[in-house]
Amino acid sequence: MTNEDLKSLITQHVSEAVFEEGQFLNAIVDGSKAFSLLKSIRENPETEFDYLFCQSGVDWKEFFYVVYHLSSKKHKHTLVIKAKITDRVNPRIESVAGIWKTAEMNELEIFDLFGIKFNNHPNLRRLFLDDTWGFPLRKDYTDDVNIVSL
Amino acid sequence: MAIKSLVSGMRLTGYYFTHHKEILTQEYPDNRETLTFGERFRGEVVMPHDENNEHRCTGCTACEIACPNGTIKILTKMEVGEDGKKKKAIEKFVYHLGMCTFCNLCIVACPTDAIKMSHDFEHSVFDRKQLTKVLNKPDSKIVKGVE
Amino acid sequence: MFSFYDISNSIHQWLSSQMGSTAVMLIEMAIVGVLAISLFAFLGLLLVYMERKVAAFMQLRLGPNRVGWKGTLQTLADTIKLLFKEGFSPDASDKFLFNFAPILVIVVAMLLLAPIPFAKGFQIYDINIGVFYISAVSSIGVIGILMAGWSSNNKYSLLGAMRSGAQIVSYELSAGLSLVVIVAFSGSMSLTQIVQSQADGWWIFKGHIPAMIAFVIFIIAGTAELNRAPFDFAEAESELTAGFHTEYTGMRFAMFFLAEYINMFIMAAVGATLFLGGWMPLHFGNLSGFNHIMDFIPHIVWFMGKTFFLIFVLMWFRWTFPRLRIDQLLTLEWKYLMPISLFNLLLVALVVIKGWHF
Amino acid sequence: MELEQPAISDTGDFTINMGPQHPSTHGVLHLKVTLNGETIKNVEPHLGYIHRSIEKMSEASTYRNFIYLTSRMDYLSAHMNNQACAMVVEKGLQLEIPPRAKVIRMLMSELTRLASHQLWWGALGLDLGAITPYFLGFRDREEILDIFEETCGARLTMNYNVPGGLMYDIHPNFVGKVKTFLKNFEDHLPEYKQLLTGNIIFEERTKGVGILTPEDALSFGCTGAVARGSGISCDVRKWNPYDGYETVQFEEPMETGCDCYSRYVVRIREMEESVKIIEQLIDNIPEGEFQAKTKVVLKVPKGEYYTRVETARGELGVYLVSDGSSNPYRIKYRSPGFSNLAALNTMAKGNKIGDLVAIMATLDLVIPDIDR
Repeated sequence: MTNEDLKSLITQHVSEAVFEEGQFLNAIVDGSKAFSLLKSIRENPETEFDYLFCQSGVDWKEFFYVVYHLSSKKHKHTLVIKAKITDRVNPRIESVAGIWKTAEMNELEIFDLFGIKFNNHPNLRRLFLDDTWGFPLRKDYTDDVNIVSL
Repeated sequence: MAIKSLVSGMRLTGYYFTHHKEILTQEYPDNRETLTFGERFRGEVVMPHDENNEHRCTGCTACEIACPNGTIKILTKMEVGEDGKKKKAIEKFVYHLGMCTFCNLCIVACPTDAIKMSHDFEHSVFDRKQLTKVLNKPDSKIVKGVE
Repeated sequence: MFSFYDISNSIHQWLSSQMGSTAVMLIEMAIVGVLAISLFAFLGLLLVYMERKVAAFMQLRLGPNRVGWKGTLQTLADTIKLLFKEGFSPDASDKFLFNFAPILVIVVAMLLLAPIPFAKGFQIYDINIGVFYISAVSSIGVIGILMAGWSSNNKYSLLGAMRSGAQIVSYELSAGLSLVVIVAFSGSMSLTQIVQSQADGWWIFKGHIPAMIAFVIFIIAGTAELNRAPFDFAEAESELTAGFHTEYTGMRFAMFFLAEYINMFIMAAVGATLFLGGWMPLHFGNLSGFNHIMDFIPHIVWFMGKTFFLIFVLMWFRWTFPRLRIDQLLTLEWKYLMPISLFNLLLVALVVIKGWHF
Repeated sequence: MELEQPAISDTGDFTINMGPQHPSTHGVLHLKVTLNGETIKNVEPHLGYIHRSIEKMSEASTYRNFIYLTSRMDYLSAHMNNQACAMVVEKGLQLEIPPRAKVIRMLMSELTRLASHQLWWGALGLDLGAITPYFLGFRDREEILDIFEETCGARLTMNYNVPGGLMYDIHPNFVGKVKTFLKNFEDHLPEYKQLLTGNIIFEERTKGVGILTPEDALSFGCTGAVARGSGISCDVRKWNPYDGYETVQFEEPMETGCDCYSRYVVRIREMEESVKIIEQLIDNIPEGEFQAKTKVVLKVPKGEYYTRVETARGELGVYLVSDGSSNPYRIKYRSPGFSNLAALNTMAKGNKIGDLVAIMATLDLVIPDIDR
């Protein structure tokens, strides 16, 4: 599918999606709508994004993005979905571990480093750090002991 | 078949057992004299001084900026040159070996080739304070003509 | 010619002429005990050194080369180090069993030394059921390993011990059956008589194919009984860290270590005695000149030569092969080695009855 | 000592902790393994013992000096990690690197891949209980490391790539030494097969063990030899050629056995392919600059950039978010080991402990790569 087709397909699902052209096609959607969109483009035989090659979080100070880099082994197209989460105190998003199994570990990492909670995750736990630690990849994270500023 | 595969493996080890010439390991502390390094081998940062106790460092802090770990700290002072002008010169070139990752970025960054990597690789000391080194020798001066 | 038989006899006669028979027996027992223990210590040091050198040479390394000439005293230095190490025992361990296990293992290894004929007439105790004695006593060793694994209160140790139990119970069968083959050939269970029966040729040559099969099975089963690679499940370093002796330190660990090497020596000695003629020189039917030259080599050299050859083969296995998996190990025994041994025994019975062997 | 709960449950299950100090976890991986007898019921990885938050550290560094950190991720493919980072900065700056630099980068990548696979081969033997392969693997690896030391100045954490090309030109001895190595390695590769590949014990231990179906491999995002052993073509050098890989001829080795043995064969064949690539390039290193002209302070324009390289373990992705300043705003390393580790539970379930070791060895885990 070309980028234009993908755009129209996503707009059908999420009408207010914002697109950014870059290296890949970026689609910014609201966190609450991301799950149904991801599920549908995974199951749609025309898109069939079967390979989630990168899942990460980005902290833009006012809001978080959970970024899904998707590609399809069959159709050879790539798409980036950015789910926007505005709640900084208790950020939540639906887990996609049921769609792509790799998400299970990646979501643990995002939870550990950003504090974004994933609903319906099979086993949400701190992966690297202990339970009392803050969320180090947030931009407002401070640590006087372990971070030595140069 | 199965036994043949086992015998072929035993033939290899048996061959090495009977042809014991090539030695993979090094007798390290004993062969210190004969150890060879590539000329680019990164041991630790040193500042070469010539016979007049002169170095080439202008104190431009390019290495300090290039260093990813804050390993290098340059303390400068103002000096009055021969022509009466005030000139910036280094007072202390402080090098924290304990923080160095030997990435070579400071050497590449230096515009006057004042520092280089030595081949000394045995860095262990009993006191951590010894890892903080001052690279310019006392009373050393900058080589004339290096700006 | 130099002979241990003369030496031991003359000592016995001299002692008998000096005192009563009870005192003679006591003194002789003391002498034998001292000899056995020193042989033990010496073999332990020698075999560990040998293993390290063999391993190093196969892996393009130098091996120990610091202490003594070419590192010969390295194992001695290691022993001294182990002696001075603190012997930890885990808090929740069963202290009595934990301390007793290494002693049991090493005592079993010592007991096994008794019926082995080192040279003509040089034997601690010429028991007339020697083969039976060896196969009976050698299986006690596993109890020590089970004790060690259980008392450590460590799951790795327990797994290692259970593996070892399953392994030795299984392989005892084919090892025993392959010994029975030679018993059938020679018609005796006494190790001395088995050696005597090989005066005109070793059983591995005289016994046709059945003896060869029995020898191969004995080597495989013996390796398994020794818990050595490729059957080192009880330790299985990459799986169970150190298996049954995970929690052992210092001299207690050294005892396990020593017992392993002594057992290896005994396994090789039994194999050499039964299949390769023990201290019997190599004789070929009617080449009397050749046979005569062979007779000049002392018996002890023949015995040790054969034993160390077998030990070398065991080491060669260890430094070449990967480890099997526990279920494959049991499959190998019960599905292959065991039926083959039984069938082989049948064949041997036929050969012996018909008198087909030389 | 009072135990809160019985060590062995009613059904006979019990838990052992494999790691963080365990001979076959290759570092500080901690696996919580639930066993029933010797049979594995569940494997739960616990990470973080070597987590240094390289992503956070990169955010505080400039575009020139965050690269050296990535040598400490997957230290066995340090060169490829550095290359991926240099490439992402070059992509942001729209910098074209000189052809000489490209070829040298390719050569170095393939040498690194060989060195990594040689260590993996040795460690696999070690995990399966054969110790000699370890030394034979290291024999060839040492030769490569000597080449690295001469050209890059370091043996493991090379830091040879900079944005715009390479730090130095190659050493004058480089070409000769690589050719000597290739000649030696051609003699040594059959020994690898002699010692392990054909060995009946080895085949028994690996064939049919650790099955990873192609669907699972894709769903878990497995890459590298793990996915190729399950018949999924995923070589970044083929699909998204970078730094001149489109100019060389090589095959992507694939096996369909889905088991440990397939993964083993894929890696052995990858070594042969790497040798082929080096043979094609070593006589054809173009003359010219080894570094493109760059500014002293690099500022990547605002935007998002993603590059991938094929490391020895699989696909390494670098996701760079730039806000236009001289530091990266956010860097995410999509490391191959992390995704491959996720598949461990699926592969190990129902197998024995010995198999778990074999599976981990064929996954070729490097723990700092997983923890970052």
